[in-house]
Amino acid sequence: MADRGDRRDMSVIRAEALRKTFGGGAVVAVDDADFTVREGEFISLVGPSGCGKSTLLRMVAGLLDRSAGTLSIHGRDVTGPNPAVAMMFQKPTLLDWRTAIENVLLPSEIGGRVTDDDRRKAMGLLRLAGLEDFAFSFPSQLSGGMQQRVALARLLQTGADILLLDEPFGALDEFTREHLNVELMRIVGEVGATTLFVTHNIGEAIFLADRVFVMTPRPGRIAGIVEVPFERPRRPSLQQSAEFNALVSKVRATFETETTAGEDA
Amino acid sequence: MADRGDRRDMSVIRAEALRKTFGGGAVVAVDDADFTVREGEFISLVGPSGCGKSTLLRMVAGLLDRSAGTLSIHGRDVTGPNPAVAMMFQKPTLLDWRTAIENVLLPSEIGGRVTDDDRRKAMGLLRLAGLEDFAFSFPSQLSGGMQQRVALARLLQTGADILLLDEPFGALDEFTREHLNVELMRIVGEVGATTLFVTHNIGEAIFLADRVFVMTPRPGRIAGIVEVPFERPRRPSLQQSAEFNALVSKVRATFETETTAGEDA
Amino acid sequence: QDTTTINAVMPKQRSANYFPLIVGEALGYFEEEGIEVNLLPSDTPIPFVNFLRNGQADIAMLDSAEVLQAIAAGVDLNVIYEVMQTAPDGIAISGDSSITDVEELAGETVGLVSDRDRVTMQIALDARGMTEDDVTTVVVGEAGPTLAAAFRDQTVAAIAGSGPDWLAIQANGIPVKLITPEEVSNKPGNTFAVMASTLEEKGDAIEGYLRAWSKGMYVAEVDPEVVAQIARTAVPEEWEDPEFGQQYLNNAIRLNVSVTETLGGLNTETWSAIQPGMQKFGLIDEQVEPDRFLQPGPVEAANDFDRAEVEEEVAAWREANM
Amino acid sequence: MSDEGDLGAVAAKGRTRGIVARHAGILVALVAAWEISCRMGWLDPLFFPYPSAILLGFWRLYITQGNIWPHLGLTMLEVLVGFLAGSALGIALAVCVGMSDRLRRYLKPYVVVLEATPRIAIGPVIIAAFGFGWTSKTAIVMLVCFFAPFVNTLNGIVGVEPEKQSMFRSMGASKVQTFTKLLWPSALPEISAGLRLAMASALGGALVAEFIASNAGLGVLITQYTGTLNMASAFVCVLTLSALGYFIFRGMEELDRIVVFWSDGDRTDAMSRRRKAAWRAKMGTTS
Amino acid sequence: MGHLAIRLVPVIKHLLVFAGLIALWELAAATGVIDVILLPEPHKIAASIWELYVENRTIYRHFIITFYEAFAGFLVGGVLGLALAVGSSLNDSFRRYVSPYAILLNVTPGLALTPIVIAWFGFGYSSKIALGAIVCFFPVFVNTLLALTRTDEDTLEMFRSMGASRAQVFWKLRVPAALPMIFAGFKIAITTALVGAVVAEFSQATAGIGVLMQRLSFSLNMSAAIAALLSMSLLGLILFSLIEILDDRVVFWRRTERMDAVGRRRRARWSVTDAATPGEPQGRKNLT
Ligand SMILES: Nc1ncnc2c1ncn2[C@@H]1O[C@H](COP(=O)(O)OP(=O)(O)OP(=O)(O)O)[C@@H](O)[C@H]1O
Ligand SMILES: Nc1ncnc2c1ncn2[C@@H]1O[C@H](COP(=O)(O)OP(=O)(O)OP(=O)(O)O)[C@@H](O)[C@H]1O
Ligand SMILES: [Mg+2]
Ligand SMILES: [Mg+2]
Repeated sequence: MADRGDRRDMSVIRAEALRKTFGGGAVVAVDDADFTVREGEFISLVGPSGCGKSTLLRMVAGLLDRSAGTLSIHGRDVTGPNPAVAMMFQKPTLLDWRTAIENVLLPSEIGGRVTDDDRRKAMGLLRLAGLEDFAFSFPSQLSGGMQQRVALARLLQTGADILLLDEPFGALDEFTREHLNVELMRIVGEVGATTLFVTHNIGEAIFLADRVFVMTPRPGRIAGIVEVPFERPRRPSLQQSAEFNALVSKVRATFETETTAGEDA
Repeated sequence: MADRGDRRDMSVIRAEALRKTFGGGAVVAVDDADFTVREGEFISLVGPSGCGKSTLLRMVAGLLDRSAGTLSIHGRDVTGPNPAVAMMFQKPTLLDWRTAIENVLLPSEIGGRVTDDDRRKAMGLLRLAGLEDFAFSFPSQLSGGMQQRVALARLLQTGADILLLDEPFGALDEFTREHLNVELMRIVGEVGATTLFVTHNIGEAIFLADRVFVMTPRPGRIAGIVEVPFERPRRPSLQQSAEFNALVSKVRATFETETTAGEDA
Repeated sequence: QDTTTINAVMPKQRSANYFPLIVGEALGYFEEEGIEVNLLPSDTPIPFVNFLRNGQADIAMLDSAEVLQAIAAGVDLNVIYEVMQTAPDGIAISGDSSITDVEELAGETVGLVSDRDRVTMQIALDARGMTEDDVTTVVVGEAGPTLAAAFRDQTVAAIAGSGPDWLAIQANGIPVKLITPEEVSNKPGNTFAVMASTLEEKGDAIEGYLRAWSKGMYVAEVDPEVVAQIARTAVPEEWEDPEFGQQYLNNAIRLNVSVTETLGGLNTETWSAIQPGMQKFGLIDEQVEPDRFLQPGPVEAANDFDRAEVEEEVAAWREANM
Repeated sequence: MSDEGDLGAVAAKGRTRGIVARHAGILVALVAAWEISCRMGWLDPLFFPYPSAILLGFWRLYITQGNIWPHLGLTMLEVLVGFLAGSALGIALAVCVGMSDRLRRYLKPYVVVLEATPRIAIGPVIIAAFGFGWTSKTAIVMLVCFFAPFVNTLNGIVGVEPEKQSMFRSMGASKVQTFTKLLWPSALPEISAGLRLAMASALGGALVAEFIASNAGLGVLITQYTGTLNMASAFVCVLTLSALGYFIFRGMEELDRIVVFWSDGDRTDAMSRRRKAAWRAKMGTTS
Repeated sequence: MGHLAIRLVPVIKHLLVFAGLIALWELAAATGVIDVILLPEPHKIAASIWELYVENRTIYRHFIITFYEAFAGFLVGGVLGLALAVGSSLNDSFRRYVSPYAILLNVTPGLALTPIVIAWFGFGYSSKIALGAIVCFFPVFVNTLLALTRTDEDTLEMFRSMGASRAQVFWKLRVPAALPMIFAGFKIAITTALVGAVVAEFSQATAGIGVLMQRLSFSLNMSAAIAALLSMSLLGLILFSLIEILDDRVVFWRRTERMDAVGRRRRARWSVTDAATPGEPQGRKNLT
């Protein structure tokens, strides 16, 4: 690669001393977060419930104004939603009155007129998600996992190169989840998108990520960053390896020093 | 132990060629299941979504009539709900208008008059669940994990010696879930109950069980039974051990030969 | 020529009750005057006078209490025609009742067709030296069946109301007797009233309206059968039971046809006589000179038609239609 | 607002022939009991005319005289226009209010007060204000039809999941797009329930308006008949109203099933097939 | 103090908006945009309110009468609706035979029924109560029926697994679970009952706010008539609030403060001789 400018060019998301408070400063949701995400990187964000993961993501998506600090995407200050950034939520948030394909086409519709190219792309994404046969089913006719895959296809239909995923598979059973993780990794790899992925599940976080950001409970700080050295493509069996388990233990440790064991939020 | 009668005495639940169909035979939910559960044993039941785990449990609870085969508990044929069997569901199903302690007392109320002994027992169970301080809180004032612990206390209040749990912690985040698993194991061990535990999570299944039953997708058959050799009491760190991971791989293998990868119901 | 629309507010829709209107329309009398009548039937609790004031209506059929209240409230109202001279307010009892005089009502329950008939009852009682406290009152409402049942079953000893209220009941064969004291019967009947300003602006049309009305009224004197035939086509609803229809019409004719020399003639004396009673019972604050609101001019114009011509027309119509 | 639709659905579920027969049996028995009661003098024919007389009345009003038709037509017109205008206004206002928090805050007290006022009592005031023409009658029906759609639409719009709204924002959707593609369809089931409630009361509103001031309409016919103590014919009008109301109610339920197709499994399947065919037809020609 | 000031700000804003609207109305009346004969100016209405409520106090009697009619109508209609809904929820064929007639009764305008109702119940208050009951029956019936039949399947299964009897399921599960929706029905019903009472008063009554309003408007006292109309709104608000307060008490498990209060009371009543009653939780654990 040519040395165009300095390394900064490579960083897609940059946050410095990022801070978000609610209720006039009463609740500090995110405190003093510093991080950069490089182009094409896959970042997992883990932390206990209520530590500010969603808040952080929503700031990056431009859905929430920050209280202090700087936050830029592709070097430009974040002031509102940005077509280069797309977000996926824990719940599939599909529209009940649209078929799967129509749901996938929603971003194109919002962007302007829907062309046949958009339609072909949408169908292709559904195929990628293994849902070609269900393109004309309505959400209520799909299982939870299928719905999430539709939502994933919709996310990719936006054409955004930065993907934010907020516990997208939290509500699914482990098998479906594992399968979707593999799919996600493959698709994201193909598209070459930069990804921020929030999860509760440490194994999942490590399995998917290039780096894992561990957050502390209120006020949410980024307490540690764990590099994941495994080669890609990764196979599910990786999760039974000793190295993998060592890494899980390491993240867990970063975690448990911060969290009082076993208290639920 | 004295050799009272033959081994049959030890088996609490016996199923032979058990079968359940829905829709006049159109859907075979459980097919030809054969198994026995011994006194005080902890069985985990894993299998993909829709394979018939819940159906199996509901037959054992006497909530659903079987279509064919035999099913007996303590040697007696199952024909309906049985006070020796108690069931817990994925949702806590607490009554919103009752305080935690009143929810725990529900089984006693349904059984007849509530005595002071019942009250003492209920309070004791809440203490066991770490919820003594919340005895007079209402469900909506409790977190999801706390609600599940109340449901667990209610389950034990029934005094049943056979406990059926259908993905009781499926809706909780991993940390809470892990904590409750340890609690469950401890409490069940203390009470000495025979337990059938349904889960999606293989790690959890192995961690808790004496034996793991693996089911195949439609028609639901018991494809394999995996013995779990680990000593009790077990500690969470067990899950990082190599033996544990080997066992996970083994269960997963039983599984993957049966399941077409990643298809959800 | 172009026609003028007269908006007329009256308590009910077209009916044998207003046969001069339907006869006048059938025989083309209104048309001859270049008038089209737009009937605005409205429930009595609505203050008709307000519609005269804001110009939504040109002419209203009012009872004497309404007229006096409006005058008292400072409305520049003119009474120009007495429509139903023999339909004054009164006290009625069931035909089977043994009561013969208002005196005997002491301690009984007296029904009021509507809250406004209270004054009628008060004046009637006053004529016998009694007050409202000597009886129990209950409003029975204007709905036909309830009123009829009240008569038939004698759930109340007597009912205060006005002539048209008993029309249907009598026609249905439920006997009704009147025990109205003299003092009350001397009340003016229903009148046509207009705003003074309307009379200035649309005087001709109003006079034409009254003339057509008078001619319609006169037809009943000439040939009641023609009226019946006209009513039958105009309001078939009232003739589903022909016997009832005829009875009903007969009663209506009795109430409508003027007893004064001129059709619709105004009677200054009754307007003075009625006022002390109304003042006593608080309906009006002070008495008003009848000359201030009685406007006899239009009555003259209304009677200005050739009766022989009407008789001929009726005969011709009979020839053609019966 | 309660969702009355489900009750109808409950009733509709059992629409097999046997049940219809049994219902008819019960109805005949009731009518017979009524007739006998009248003949035995237990019921007062002044208030409960002979069923046989009512039947004859139907024959008379609908066939031989045929005089009910114009009145029926006018009442239905008033109901229709008032309902359409009132619910359109209610929905439109709710949309404005639903999109603006501030407007909602300031409007709420007035809505609460108006809602607590018996609408019928405002009838005479409206006639007084709007005069005798069709406007006043339409205005009364409108007023009666305004609230249920207003309240339900507002609830529907305000109740849209915040996550879905965030999703639209993150896609950079405009206010109009958010409304047409998210808020409106999400609120549709509730709006439809509100419309059903409004329709049920529209009939009552028209009747009141006609009672107060009118030349024609079923309300006028009823006053005319009760005024002349022709109770059998009056009952024909009332029963006509009931039947009208019943069919409108059922019709609205049917409409709900069509519009809110995604809450019904069979309809969803059908719609799914239709969309697929449409896609095939379109994409087949272009690619 | 500063806290109070903050809470007052919205109130003041509302009052300002209100004052602005009134001023606009006055202006419209002064410039003739609004016909003051039909819709008098606010200050005249205010004067009439003063007169009705303070000077000659004629309104209270009517107010109380209509209140009584509407409330009694609500009670009768509510009990009827509840009873039929319970019957329908327990027995399918009962429901099938009852619901078409219930719908029919609902879609028949109450006004058309007044003569019949008066015939049966006479000229007194009972006919107003009866009409109120007839028109308010349906919302209670529908909501109760839906609520009783739509009990959460999982909870139902839990009761069955405990071997609960039908009566136990009904009293311990179906009824309390249905309460919030039943009260929603009550809230609709009580204003409907007021409408019924007023309608009956319009067509036949000796006293009541409906009568008062007719009397006032007939004597061309439009400002007082509108004051009476506003009193009807007030009456509606009072009736509605009564149900709302009751709702808040009975369905206490929706609001944290009420739950805390009830929880404390139940803790105090907890009577087990030797088990020490646990104290207040030290430092509330953080709940989300
Ligand atoms: N709109 C808001 N107003 C006030 N407080 C808020 C708001 N949104 C979030 N918070 C608070 O900010 C903190 C962080 O919330 P956030 O949703 O980011 O947590 P999270 O890490 O995503 O949790 P979870 O894993 O449960 O989704 C919490 O304490 C929450 O109560
Ligand atoms: N009442 C019913 N009527 C018809 N089919 C049913 C019924 N209950 C379950 N089934 C079918 O039986 C099969 C097994 O269902 P079951 O609920 O036992 O699965 P499960 O293993 O518990 O799934 P999950 O993990 O999603 O809870 C499924 O295919 C389901 O569709
Ligand atoms: Mg979150
Ligand atoms: Mg299950």
